[in-house]
Amino acid sequence: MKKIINDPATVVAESLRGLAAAHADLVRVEYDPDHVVRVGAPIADKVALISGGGSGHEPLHTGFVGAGMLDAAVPGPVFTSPTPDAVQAAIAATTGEAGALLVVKNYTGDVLNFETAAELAAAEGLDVRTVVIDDDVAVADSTFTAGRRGVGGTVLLEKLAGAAAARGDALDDVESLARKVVGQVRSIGVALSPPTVPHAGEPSFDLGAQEIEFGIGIHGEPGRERISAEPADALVERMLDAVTGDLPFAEGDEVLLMTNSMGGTPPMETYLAHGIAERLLAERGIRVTRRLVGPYITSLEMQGISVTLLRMDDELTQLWDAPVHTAALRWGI
Amino acid sequence: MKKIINDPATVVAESLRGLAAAHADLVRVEYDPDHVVRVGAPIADKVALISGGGSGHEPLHTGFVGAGMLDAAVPGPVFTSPTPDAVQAAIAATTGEAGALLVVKNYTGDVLNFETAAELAAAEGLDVRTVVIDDDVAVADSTFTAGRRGVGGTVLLEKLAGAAAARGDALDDVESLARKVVGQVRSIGVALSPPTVPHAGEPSFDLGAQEIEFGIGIHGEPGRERISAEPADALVERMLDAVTGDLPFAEGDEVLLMTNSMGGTPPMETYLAHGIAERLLAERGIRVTRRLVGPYITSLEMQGISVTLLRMDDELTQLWDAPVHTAALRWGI
Amino acid sequence: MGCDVGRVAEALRAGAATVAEHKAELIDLDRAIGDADHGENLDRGFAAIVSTLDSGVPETPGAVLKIAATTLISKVGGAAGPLYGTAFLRAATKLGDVSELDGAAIATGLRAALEGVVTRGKAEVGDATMVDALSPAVEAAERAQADGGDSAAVLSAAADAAKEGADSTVPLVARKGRASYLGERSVGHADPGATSTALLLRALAEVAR
Amino acid sequence: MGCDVGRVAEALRAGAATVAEHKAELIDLDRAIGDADHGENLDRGFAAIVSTLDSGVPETPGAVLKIAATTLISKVGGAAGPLYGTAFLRAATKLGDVSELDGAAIATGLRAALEGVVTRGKAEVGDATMVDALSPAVEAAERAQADGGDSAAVLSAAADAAKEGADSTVPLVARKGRASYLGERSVGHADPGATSTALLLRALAEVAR
Ligand SMILES: Nc1ncnc2c1ncn2[C@@H]1O[C@H](COP(=O)(O)OP(=O)(O)O)[C@@H](O)[C@H]1O
Ligand SMILES: Nc1ncnc2c1ncn2[C@@H]1O[C@H](COP(=O)(O)OP(=O)(O)O)[C@@H](O)[C@H]1O
Ligand SMILES: [Mg+2]
Ligand SMILES: [Mg+2]
Ligand SMILES: [Mg+2]
Ligand SMILES: [Mg+2]
Repeated sequence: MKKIINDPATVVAESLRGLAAAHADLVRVEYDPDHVVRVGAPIADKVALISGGGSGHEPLHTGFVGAGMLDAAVPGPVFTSPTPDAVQAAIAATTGEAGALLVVKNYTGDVLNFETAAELAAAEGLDVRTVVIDDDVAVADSTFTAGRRGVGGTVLLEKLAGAAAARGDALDDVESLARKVVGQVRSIGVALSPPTVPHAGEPSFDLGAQEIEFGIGIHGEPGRERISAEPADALVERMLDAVTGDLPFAEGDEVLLMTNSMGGTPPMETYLAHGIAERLLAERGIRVTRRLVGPYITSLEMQGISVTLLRMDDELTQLWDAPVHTAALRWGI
Repeated sequence: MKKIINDPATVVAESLRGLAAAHADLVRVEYDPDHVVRVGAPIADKVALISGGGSGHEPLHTGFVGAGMLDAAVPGPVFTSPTPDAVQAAIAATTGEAGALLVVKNYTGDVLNFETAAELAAAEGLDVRTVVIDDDVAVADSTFTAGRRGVGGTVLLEKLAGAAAARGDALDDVESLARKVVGQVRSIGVALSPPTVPHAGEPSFDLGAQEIEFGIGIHGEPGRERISAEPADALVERMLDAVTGDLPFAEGDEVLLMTNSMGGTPPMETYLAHGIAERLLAERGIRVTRRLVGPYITSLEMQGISVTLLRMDDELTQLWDAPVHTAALRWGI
Repeated sequence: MGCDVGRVAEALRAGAATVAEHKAELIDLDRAIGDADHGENLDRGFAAIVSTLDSGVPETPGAVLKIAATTLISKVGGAAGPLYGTAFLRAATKLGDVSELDGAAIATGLRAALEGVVTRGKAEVGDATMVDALSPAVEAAERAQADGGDSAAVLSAAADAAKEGADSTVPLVARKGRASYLGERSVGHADPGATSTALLLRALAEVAR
Repeated sequence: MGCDVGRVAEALRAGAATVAEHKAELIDLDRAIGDADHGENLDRGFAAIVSTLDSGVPETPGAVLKIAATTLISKVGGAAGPLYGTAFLRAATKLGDVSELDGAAIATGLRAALEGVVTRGKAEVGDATMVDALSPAVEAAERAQADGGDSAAVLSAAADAAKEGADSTVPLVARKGRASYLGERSVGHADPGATSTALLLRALAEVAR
């Protein structure tokens, strides 16, 4: 394992130190329990938007703390959900009368830890709700699984719910907006190479020189299916088929298309894949009205991409276009 | 070689198609010869700022076309300088009475091709200047080399000269600002893993499990020295020593610090390295007043980072803070 | 012969030692069908329990288990943190302030622990989770206790059954937790949490002997 | 026996074929001490020359070489594009509109080509660049011509010397182009551009025979 780190045990805290130094105008970082809080929080009369999860997916979530997006992010150890006390600390630092919404990716650990924190906060008289995002079509949503994973849609959800909270929506409204987004966003990912968890020291899975994990998760969990390497045209089509077939997205729909790098895939390939996705969607009569291309939800150094589609309408478009100023997403400010 | 591409021969054009689709509000892409032009160019009475070079370093240069930065970018084939006719096309599409400045990274191919284009443009009566950036301290600047390479400083130069052009500076002034930046910016890079050029199909060099290329270039040119893997603290210190010792940067200096991912290194490690660099500079009494962290000048999927220091003053700070709206760098708009 | 508070603390230290010793193995199991953190997660939690105990042991076995519970909840994270944390918490609550754990108390505590895991995680036997180790362990403990076993005998029976239960997860398709995403591809691997449960019970049993 | 325009066009096609054939080898040489594109760059340029020639050959050898020059300049890029482009351009200009190239013309053309490369690239013999192949080739060509050699003999002598010159770059420390960044580490590798120069001259010589 070669990484630019000192010690697997301190990698999260040290990375947070870099974030704190680079973005002191945006965030304040607290350690042990680790949580990243927006400068100026709590903001009076504003619903606090909080998310978190295992580290190793940056810029998710810590890079999305700031104006128009998250009030706090709670980074756990690499690929490990944070504990309830860390989430509680983030709630305490950001939440007032207007309450808070916790954005939780659907993994057993995240759900258990965040819901425990929400319960504890409720016991202290705070109005704290959770919304669970589960947009990964690679996983069958059945009683035979822990349910679909939360992946790329989380980025869009945090932006949109963040914009709703920023414009002054009440908790009920932010929550129902969030549930609406969850209902109409879908994703799929592929991996060309595995990530290596620092404390594991070995790649999370082995792939042959001509193999691709289709339907990969963001934790190096092996994908659902292993396929032969294929040209980008075929691969992106396979990904879009999986996503559009699911909701389904149909001719005439307007969508936001996110083409995401899993961390180790450089801009050249991410944009190439994005171009293919735009062409294929146009051929299907699905209109891409907004887009996001780059590394927004990663899996350490894993090579691969994910594609996320969100069905848009005027409200979502307005919320998407609203100003945002975070370490990783910024416009209008 | 596993990449998300269709064919090495079309990878640049296909990636440009993705860029065009994603950022139609910012850029217009022309093909054969390939060049990326800012929407709305030419802009009356404004000095045109143009750069380019081999592809595979995205977002450099194509991702920096837009308001407050480049008027055009000329992407060559992967790691290959574009030809003079492509540069000429970019000049023709953007340059009026106010003239143009070409930002050229110091590589034999880039210098030859861009200078030829500038000569041809001059022959047509246009005032076109070139500034060559050579900020890589890994290379001895002697008659025994082609001179220092242009690397991370290019990003900062394009932003600062772009801001100068945007505020209406005349060509003489944009040029001398650019030369000033070249004079006080220095960089160094390291690689943990090699890039693979699509048409070569093999990694550009082989590294042992415990080896690092110190002083790597951005074209997978092997570095000057091969060292043993070491903790991030030691590695970043080694990098900073090389950079600060060169200009030199001294106690009391104010600097912009860029910690750049070479493409395959994820945000977690890039921020970790950035945190170390901030700490070490503080210890040396060098004040970091602005920073940029992320993948801004890459080398395909190579893992590694580079560190760039630019000595700042009020003028440069003002130009840095000026609004910019491009695919990869955006603030204030 | 029962376990007093010192013995319980000792058992937790033994558990911590076993987790540390098998950390890499648990990571490897989780790497195969999960996300390669189970060993690291548990080790972080149990190491924290040990350092808490180092600065003072409370008065009752239940109080020691409660410390373990809150430490696991606040240090482990992931799925295992809340699940193991709840298990210890329920056992602690159930045991109240008895000063010594006999076979019956241990069987009762294990039953409470299992109920806690099931309440939180909703897994059934056969879903390839820690429940596949803990559930047969509880049953074996109850049988041993009914047969008049002391704390050592009860824990030893539980440990044996847990080991068998952990092994039984190998041919199963996982239906809960991260391994469930793999569907059929989860077959052929032991569940990390079931394995750590068996390892922990074995360590406790060794101390009780 | 000189080379008429048809023969010159044929020679360029042979050059293109040789570049295509050795593309991977040239990439590999450049991968070792550069950026792995030299074979691809030249192949792109020479393939373009061939397709231009396919749609019509102009009237004089000089005009054919001029087409080659402008095509290389507009298709190759990198360092090799302007350098090879200038070489062909200077040769074309020097040859003017003679209709057939005898040994003397070829030696003169090669000399002009070398001067072009040196003007643009400022490399000297011993810097481990294409100049290390082209410079001895020019000298050998001039000697062969002085000895009364025809176009075939002159080109053959040039090709032999170029090959030797390319080989001579192996022990050198590169001082120009991308390989110079390596310092001492460039020792032990043949220069890609010197190698392609030798290959091209060999192909031209074969056609002239
Ligand atoms: N719903 C559940 N019920 C019971 N045990 C579960 C459940 N989900 C996961 N587990 C257990 O947790 C273990 C994984 O723990 P760990 O790797 O620490 O957490 P994570 O899956 O969040 O990375 C699994 O091996 C399994 O035994
Ligand atoms: N200054 C120079 N003078 C002469 N030849 C040079 C010079 N610089 C580079 N070359 C030649 O160019 C070759 C590299 O060409 P190529 O790989 O196509 O371009 P690049 O180095 O831009 O990738 C070198 O092997 C060398 O022979
Ligand atoms: Mg985990
Ligand atoms: Mg090149
Ligand atoms: Mg796990
Ligand atoms: Mg090259």
